[in-house]
Amino acid sequence: MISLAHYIVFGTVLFCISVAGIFINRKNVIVLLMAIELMLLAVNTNFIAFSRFIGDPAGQVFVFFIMTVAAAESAIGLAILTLLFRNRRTINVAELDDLRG
Amino acid sequence: MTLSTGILLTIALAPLAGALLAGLLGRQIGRAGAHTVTIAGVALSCVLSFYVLWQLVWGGAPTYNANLYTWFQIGPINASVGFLVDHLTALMMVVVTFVSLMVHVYTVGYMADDDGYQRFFAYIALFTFSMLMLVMSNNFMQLFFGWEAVGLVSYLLIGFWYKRPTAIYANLKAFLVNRVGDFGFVLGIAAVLYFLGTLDYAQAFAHAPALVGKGLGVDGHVWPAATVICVLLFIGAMGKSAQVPLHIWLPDSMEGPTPISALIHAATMVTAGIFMVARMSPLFELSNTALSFVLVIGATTALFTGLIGIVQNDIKRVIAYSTLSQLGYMTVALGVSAYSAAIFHLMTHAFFKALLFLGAGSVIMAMHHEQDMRYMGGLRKYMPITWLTMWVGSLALCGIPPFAGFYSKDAIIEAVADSQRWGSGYAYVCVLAGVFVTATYTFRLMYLTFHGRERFTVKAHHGHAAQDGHDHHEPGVLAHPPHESPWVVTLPLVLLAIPSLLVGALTVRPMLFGNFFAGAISAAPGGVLATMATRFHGVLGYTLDGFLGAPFWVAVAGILATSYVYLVNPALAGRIAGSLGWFYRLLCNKFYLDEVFYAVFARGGLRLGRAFWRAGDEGLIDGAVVNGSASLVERIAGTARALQSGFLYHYAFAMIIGLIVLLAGYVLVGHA
Amino acid sequence: MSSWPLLSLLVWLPIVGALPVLLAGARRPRAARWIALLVSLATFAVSLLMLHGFNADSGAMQFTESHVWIAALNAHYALGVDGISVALILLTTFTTILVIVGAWEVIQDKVHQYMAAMLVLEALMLGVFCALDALLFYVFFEAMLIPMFIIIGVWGGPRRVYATIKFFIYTFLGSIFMLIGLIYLYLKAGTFDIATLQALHLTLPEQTWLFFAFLLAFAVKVPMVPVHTWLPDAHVEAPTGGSVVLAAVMLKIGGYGFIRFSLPITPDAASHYAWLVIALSLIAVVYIGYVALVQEDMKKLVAYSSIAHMGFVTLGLFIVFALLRSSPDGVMAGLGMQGAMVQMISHGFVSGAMFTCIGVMYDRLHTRQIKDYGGLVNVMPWFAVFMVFFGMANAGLPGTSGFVGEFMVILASFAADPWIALVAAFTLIIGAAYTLWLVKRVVWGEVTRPQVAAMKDINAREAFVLGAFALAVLALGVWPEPLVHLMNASVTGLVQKLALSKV
Amino acid sequence: MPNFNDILTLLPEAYLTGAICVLLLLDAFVSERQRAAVHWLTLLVLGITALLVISGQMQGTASAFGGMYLRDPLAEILKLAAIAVTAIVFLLARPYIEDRRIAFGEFHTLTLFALLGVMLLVSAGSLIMVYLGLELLTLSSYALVALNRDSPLSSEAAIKYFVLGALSSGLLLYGMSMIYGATGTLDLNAIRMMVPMTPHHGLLVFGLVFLIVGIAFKFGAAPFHMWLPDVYEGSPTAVTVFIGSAPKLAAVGMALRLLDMGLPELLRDWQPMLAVLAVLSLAIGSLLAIVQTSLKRMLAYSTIAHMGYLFLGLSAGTAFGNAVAVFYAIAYALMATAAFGIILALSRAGFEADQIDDLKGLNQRSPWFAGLMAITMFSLAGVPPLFGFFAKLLVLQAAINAGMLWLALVGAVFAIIGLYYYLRVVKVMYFDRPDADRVLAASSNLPLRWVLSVNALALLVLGVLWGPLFDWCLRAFAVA
Repeated sequence: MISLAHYIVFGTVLFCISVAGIFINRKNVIVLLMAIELMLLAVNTNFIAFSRFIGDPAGQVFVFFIMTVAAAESAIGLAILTLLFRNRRTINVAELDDLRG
Repeated sequence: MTLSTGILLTIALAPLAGALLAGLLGRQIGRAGAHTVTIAGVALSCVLSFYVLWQLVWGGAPTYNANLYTWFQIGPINASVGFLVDHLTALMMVVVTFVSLMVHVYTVGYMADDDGYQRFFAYIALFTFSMLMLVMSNNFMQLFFGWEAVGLVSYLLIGFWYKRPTAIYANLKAFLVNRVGDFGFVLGIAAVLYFLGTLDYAQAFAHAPALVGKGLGVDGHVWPAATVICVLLFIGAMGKSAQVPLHIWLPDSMEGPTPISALIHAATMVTAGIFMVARMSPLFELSNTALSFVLVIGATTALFTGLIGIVQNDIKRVIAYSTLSQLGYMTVALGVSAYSAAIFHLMTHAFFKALLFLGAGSVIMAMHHEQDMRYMGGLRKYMPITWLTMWVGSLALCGIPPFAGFYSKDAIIEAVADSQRWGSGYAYVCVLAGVFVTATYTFRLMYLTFHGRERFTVKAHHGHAAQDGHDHHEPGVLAHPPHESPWVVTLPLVLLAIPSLLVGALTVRPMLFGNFFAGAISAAPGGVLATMATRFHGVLGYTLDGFLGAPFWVAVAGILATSYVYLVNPALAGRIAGSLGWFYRLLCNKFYLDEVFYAVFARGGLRLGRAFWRAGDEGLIDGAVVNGSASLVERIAGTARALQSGFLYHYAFAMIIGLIVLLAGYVLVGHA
Repeated sequence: MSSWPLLSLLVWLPIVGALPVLLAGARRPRAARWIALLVSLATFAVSLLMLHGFNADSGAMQFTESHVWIAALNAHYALGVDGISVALILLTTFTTILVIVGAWEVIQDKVHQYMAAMLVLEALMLGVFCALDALLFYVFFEAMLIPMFIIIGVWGGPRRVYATIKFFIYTFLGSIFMLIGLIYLYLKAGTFDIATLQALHLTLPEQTWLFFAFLLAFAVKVPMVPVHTWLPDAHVEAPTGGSVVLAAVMLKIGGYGFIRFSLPITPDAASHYAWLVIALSLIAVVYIGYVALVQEDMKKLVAYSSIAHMGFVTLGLFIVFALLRSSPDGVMAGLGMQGAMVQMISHGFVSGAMFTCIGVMYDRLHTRQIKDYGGLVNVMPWFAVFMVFFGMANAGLPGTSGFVGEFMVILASFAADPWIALVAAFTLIIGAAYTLWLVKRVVWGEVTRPQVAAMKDINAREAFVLGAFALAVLALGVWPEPLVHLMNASVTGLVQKLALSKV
Repeated sequence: MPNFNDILTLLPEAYLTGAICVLLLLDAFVSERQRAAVHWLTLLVLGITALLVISGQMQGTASAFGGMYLRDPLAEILKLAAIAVTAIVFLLARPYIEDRRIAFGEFHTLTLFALLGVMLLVSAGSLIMVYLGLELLTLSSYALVALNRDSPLSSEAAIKYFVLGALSSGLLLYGMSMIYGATGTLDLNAIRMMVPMTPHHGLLVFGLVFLIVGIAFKFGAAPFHMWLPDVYEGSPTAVTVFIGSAPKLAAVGMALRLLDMGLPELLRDWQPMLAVLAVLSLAIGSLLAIVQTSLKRMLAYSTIAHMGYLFLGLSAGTAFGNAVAVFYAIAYALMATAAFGIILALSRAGFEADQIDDLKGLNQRSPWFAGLMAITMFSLAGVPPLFGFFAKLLVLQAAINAGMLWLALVGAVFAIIGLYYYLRVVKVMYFDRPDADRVLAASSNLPLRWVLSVNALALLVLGVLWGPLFDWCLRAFAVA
C-alpha cells in the first residue's frame, strides 16, 4: 500500500531534480524549460496526492489549471527561445551575460 | 548746586560729534574744518570739565550717579550706560580733556603735511570720547566698553601709517596683548556679578563687605572671593597699563605719530588701569593677597623697564620705557593702598610726560623725523623753547623738588617705606633704585639731544622734494638746519610746562593728605597715607624735607654719574657697556621677553593651529570618517556588484540559496 | 492678535512670489531681480507688521493658526511665534533683502532661478521658525536643503559638487534620526503638536536616546565639533549670497531646534548630558579658533570663526542646567540663554557682513586667498572702513553686536563654573587674533600686487548692503535691550520649563 | 452553482476581457494610420473599466464563485491604481513605440492582459485565483519584455525573466500544495479558519516559506531580485515603465491576500522573514544603485531598495501596516512612471536616454523637464515635502509601531546611502555642462508632456495633500 508520504517524497525528489537542473545546467536553455515542466509535475503530484488523501476534489481541479497554464508557459518560453536564437545565434546559457553588474 | 546731566552728556558727546564730522565728512570739510570741529569739541568738554570740577570741589555739589539708559535688563541683572561723577572722575576728566586739547592743538602743526590729517583728528577726538566714557562710567559693563574702545582707537592710531610693516605689526601686537589683559578683566567682571550680583559700582561697593567669607573652591583649596575678583581685574589693568609681563606692546606702540604717544601711551589711556584699581579700592582693600600681587608687579615694572630705558637710542622709546617705569610707580602706590598717591602721580605724570613726548615730537620734527639720539646733540641753540620746557619735564620726571613729579613720586616712595604689606621690602628697593635709573636715562636723553657736539650734518642740495616719506634718508643727514617749531607746537609745550612745574606743590595737600578723594577712594583706616599725614606740616616743609630724603640723593647720584659720563667723558659710556657685556645685551634685548613671547605664542599658536587643522579636521574627521565611510560604501558596492554576474544559473542559485536560508532559519529558530 | 493669518502670509508670500520670478525666465534678468526684490521687501514689511502686533510681555505663542493637515496622523498645519521666533524671523527677512540686493549684478547666469531659489529658501526658513507642529517643522527643516543644494551646486565654485553633496548628506544624516525620534514621540503622544510633546512625560532612557537623536540633527546644523566639517567646504564653494544665508540664518536653525526640541522635550537627558555639549562647545571655541588662525582662504577662515561663535550659542543654552542647580531662581540661567539668543542674532549680522565683504573682494579679484590681497585700504578706503568694523565686531568688540552675546554667556558661565568661563573667555584672545591678523594681511600694508592696485572701491549697491549690516551690528551693540526685551518672556518661560524634571 | 450575480460581480474583469478581444480584432484589421484610434479606444476601455470598478464597489463588498473572487475596498484601490498607472503608461509610451516600430497593437493588448491579471490577482479569494492572476500577469509580461523583436538585449532579458519567473511560480505552487495539504482547502478564508486547528503546523510553515519566496520574487526583493535589473535594462523603456509600476501593486495585493487574509495566524513566522528580506533588499538595492551608470539600471536597484521599505510596512502585520504598504506601492508606482517617463520623453529613434550621463546639463536644455526629474528624484530619495517622504515616514512609523525600532533605524541608514545616487542625477542635470555630441531634446508629443508634468507635479501636490489618499487606504482595512 502506497502512503501519502511516498507521494510527497516522490514529489519532493522530482522538485529537487528540477531545481538542480535549473542552476546546475550551464549549457542549453531548452533543458531549463524541461526542468520547469518537471517542477510543475512535482507540484501536480503533490496536489493530486493531497486531494486524494484529503478527499477534496479542488486540488485536482487546480492541477488542470496548472497543466493548462504550463502549456501556455512553454509556448511563450519557446517563442522567446526562438527569438533569442534569431538575435544571438546561440541558446547557450553561459553566453547570456550581456546584462549584468 | 548739582551737576546737570546735560553738561556731562555734552562733555562726553562733544568730542564724539567732532570725531564723526571729521571722520565721515573729512573730505567735504577739509583740513581746516576737521581740526576746527574737533578742537572746538574737545575744548568745550575741557572747559566744562573744569567747571564740573569746580562745582564739585568748591561748589559743594554732591556726587552725580545716574543711569542714562538700560543696556539690558534680565531679571534683577541690569546693565546700563550711566555716569558716576565724583572728585576722582572730575579730576580724570580734567586731565584727559586738558592733555587731549593740548595734543589737538599740537597736532595742527605736527601732522601739517600728512595725508591722513582729517582721519587723525577724527581718531584722537574719538579717543577722547572713549576715554571720557571710561572714566565717567558708573558700572563695570560700561567701564569695559570704554576700556575696549580706547584699545580700538589705540589700535587704529598705532597703525595710523598703515603702509609701514612695523606699524601694522605693532598695532596688532598691542591689541592682542591688551586682549590678554581683557581676558582677565572680563572674568573679573563675571566674578563681580557672580559674587555681588550687580554690575553697578555703587551697589557693588555697598555689598563689598559681604564678600568676606565667600570664596571660590578651585581644585581643593578655596580662594577668597575678593582676591579672585581683584586679581582678575588687575590682570586687565596689567594689559592696559602695560605692567610686566604684559608691557611688551607699549614700546612698539611708538610706531604711532608722536602726539598719540603723548596722549594715549603716556598721559591717559595707559593710566586707565591705575584709575580702575583706584576706583575699585573698596574691593581691593578686602584682599591683601591681591594688593601684594599688585605691589610686586608694580615694583618689578618700575625698576626693570627703567633699566631698559637707559640703553635705548630712539628718543621716543626712552620716554616710552620711562612711562612704563612711572606706571610701575603708580602701581606700587596702589599696592600699598596709597591710591590717592597713585592718582596724584597719575596726574602729575600726565602733564610732564605729555610735555616730554610733545617736546620729543618737536625735536623729531626739527630733525626731519629722525628719532635716533645718536644723530642729535647740541640742539639747544636751535630750539630754545623746546629745550627749556623739556628740562622742566625732565626734572619733574626725576622728582627734583619743587617740580610736580617730586611730590607724587616722593609720596609713593615714602608710602612704600611705611608699608608693612608683604612684598613692600622688595618694592622699596625697586622704587629707590628706580629713582637712580630714572635720573640716569632722563639726563642721558637730555644730554644726547640738546647738549654736547652736533652729530648731524646738513646737506642743503640733498633733494628735499624727492623725499616722499619721512624716514628714508640716510641717518644724520638733514636737508636744512633744524629750527624751532611753530607756535601751535610750542604753545602746548609751554602750557604743559606750567602744571609740570606747579601742580604738585599746589595740590599735594588736598589730594594726598586732605579728603579730596573722600567717598571716591576708600583706604582701610590706619593706611600708610594716614600715617604720613601725621608727619605732614605744610607744603613748604614737605618740600624742604624732600632735599634731605634718600630719594633725592639717589637721584642726585644718578644725575652726577650721567653728567660725568655724557658731558665730561663721553668715551666712558662705551667702556661701561663693554665691561658688563652680558647685562648690556640683556637690556638691549629687553630681557628677551619679546622673543620668548613671539616664539611661544605667535609661532607656537600657528604650529598648533596647523596641527589641529591637518590632523583633526582634514585627517581624522574628513579623511577617516566622512570620506572614509563614503569610499568604504563604494568599495562594498563594487564587490557586491560582482554577484550580479549576468548568468542565469547564478541567479537561480541565489534564489535557491535564499529559499534554503529562509527554511533553515525557520528550522533553527523555529516558529517562536 | 490679528484675525487674518499673518504667519501664513509671511511663509507663503515668498513661495508665491518665486513663481513670477521663475516665469520671468532667463531672457529677462532685470525683471527677475526687481520682482524678487519687491517680494523680499514685502515679506520684510509683513514681518515688521508681525513685530508691531507682537506682545513681548507674554511668553505665549501668538498669531497662532491651526488647521488639520493629515487627519490620519493627527498632524496639523499649525503656525505661531514667540519672542525667540520673532527675532529670528526678522533676521531672516532682513538678511534676504540684502542677499538679493547683494546678488544684483554679481549673479549673471540663470538669474531667475537664483532669485527664485533664494525666495523659496527664505519661505522654508520662515516656516521652520513658525511651525508649531513637529511634522510641519520637519518638512520645512528638510525641504530647506533642496534650494540650498541647488544654490551651492549651480552658482558655486570649482569644488561645488563635492561641497554641496557633502552638505546635503551630512545634514540629512543628522535629521533622519531626528525623524525617527519624532515618530517615536508621536506614537507616545498621539500628536505632533510640539507643545504637547514638550509636556509629555518620558523616562530617562527614552529621553536619552531621543536627546541624542535630536542632538545629531541640530549639532550638524549648528554645526558643533566634530560634525562641522561640511561648513567650511560649503562656505568656500557657495556663492556669496549662499554663504550669507547659510551663516546668517541656516546655522541658527540648529540653535532654534535645541530650544524647541532638545531642551524642553528631553530636559532630564539634556541636563544629564549637558557636560558633553558644553565640552564640545568649548572645544569649538579653542580648537576651532586655532584652526581658523591658520586658514589661507578667507571664506574658510570666516566659516571656522562661525563655528567658534556658534559654540557660544550651544554653551549658553546648555550651561542653563548647571546654573539652575546652583541658583534655582533661574536669573543666571536666563542670562545664559539670552546670551545664546543674542549671539545667534548678532552672529547672523556679523558673519553675513563678513561674507559680503569677502564677496565684494572676490567679485573684483576672483580669488579668496589671503596672500593675493594686501593694502586694500590704499585703493578701497570705504571698503576698508567696513572691513575693519566688521572685523572688530567679529572679534567681539564692545559697541558691536558681537560683544553682547559673548559677554552674557561668559558672565553666566562663570556662575556655573569659573573654569568654563575661563576657557570661553579665551575667545577674546584667539578671536581677535585670527580676525585682526586677517585684517592686517588684507586691509593694511602697502599694495604689492598690480591687480590689487586696480581694484575699485565699493559702489552704491555694495555700500547699501554693508551699511545696512553695519547699522544692525552697531544698533544691537549699543542698545541690545529691545532685542532682549523681545525675547525675555519666552526665554524666562523656557527656563522655568527646564527647572522641573519630567521623570 | 455560478449564477448571474457572480458574473455581475466580475463585471469589470469580464468587460475588460471582452474589450481586449475586440481590440485584438481591430488591431488585426486597422491600417497604420488608424493606429491613433486604437490608442484612444484603449484609453476609453480603461476609463470604462475604472467606472465599472467604482460602480461595482458602490454596491458594497461581495464575493463570487464560491469566494474565489472577492470585491472589497482593497481590491478597488489596487485596481483603480493599476488602471490609472496603465493609462499613464499608454500615454507616455506611444511616441516611443511608434518611433521604434514596436508592434503597436500587441503592446496595448498584452499590457491590457497584464492589467487583467493584476485585477484578478488582487481580488483573488483562493489559491487558484492567485495563481491564475499571477500567471496571466507574468506571461504577458514575458511577452512584453521580448516585444522589441530585433534587440538581443530584450530577448536575453526576456529569457532570464521567463526562466526565473517560471522557477518562482513553481516554488509558489509547491508552497501552495503544502498549504493545501496542511489545511485541505484552497479558499483563503477557509485556510485562515483551518490554520489554528491543523495538526500539520510544520507542513504549513514549510509551505509558507515557499509562498514568501514567490511573493518576494514578484516584488523583486533580495535575494530574489536578480532578474529585476536585467529585465528593467533589457526591455524597451515603454515596457519598463509598466513592469516597474503596475506589478508592484499586484504584488502588494498578492502578499496581502496570502499572508494577511490567508495566514494571519502565522504572523510570528512570516514577520521575521519579511524583516530579513527587507534589510537585504535595502542593503543590496541601495549599495548597487550607487555604482550604476545606466539610469534604468540605477532605477531598477532603487526599486529593490524601495521594496525593502515596502516590506517594512508589510512586515508590521497590522492593519495600519497593510494600509501603509498599499499606500507605499501606489506612491512608488507614481514615482516610477514619472522617472521612466522622463527617459521616454528624452529618447528618440536611435537614441535611448537611459544613461545617467545622458541627462548632463538638462537644466540648460529644458529646465522644465529637469525640474520634473528633480522633483521625482527628491521624491524617490524621500525628501520632504515630496510624496516619497511621507511614504517613507509611514513605513518607518509602521515598523516602530510594530516594535521593530531596529528595522526603522536600518531603513534610516540606507535612506542616507540612497540619497547619494538620487542626488547624483540632480547633480548631472543641474551642475554639469551638457555634452556637445549628445543633444538632448525633450519629446514634442503633447500628451506625453502633459501626462508627465501632471504625474511629477502630483508628487509635489500629494506631498502636501496626501491625507485623503491615505485615509482611503486605511478604510480598506477597516481602521479610521
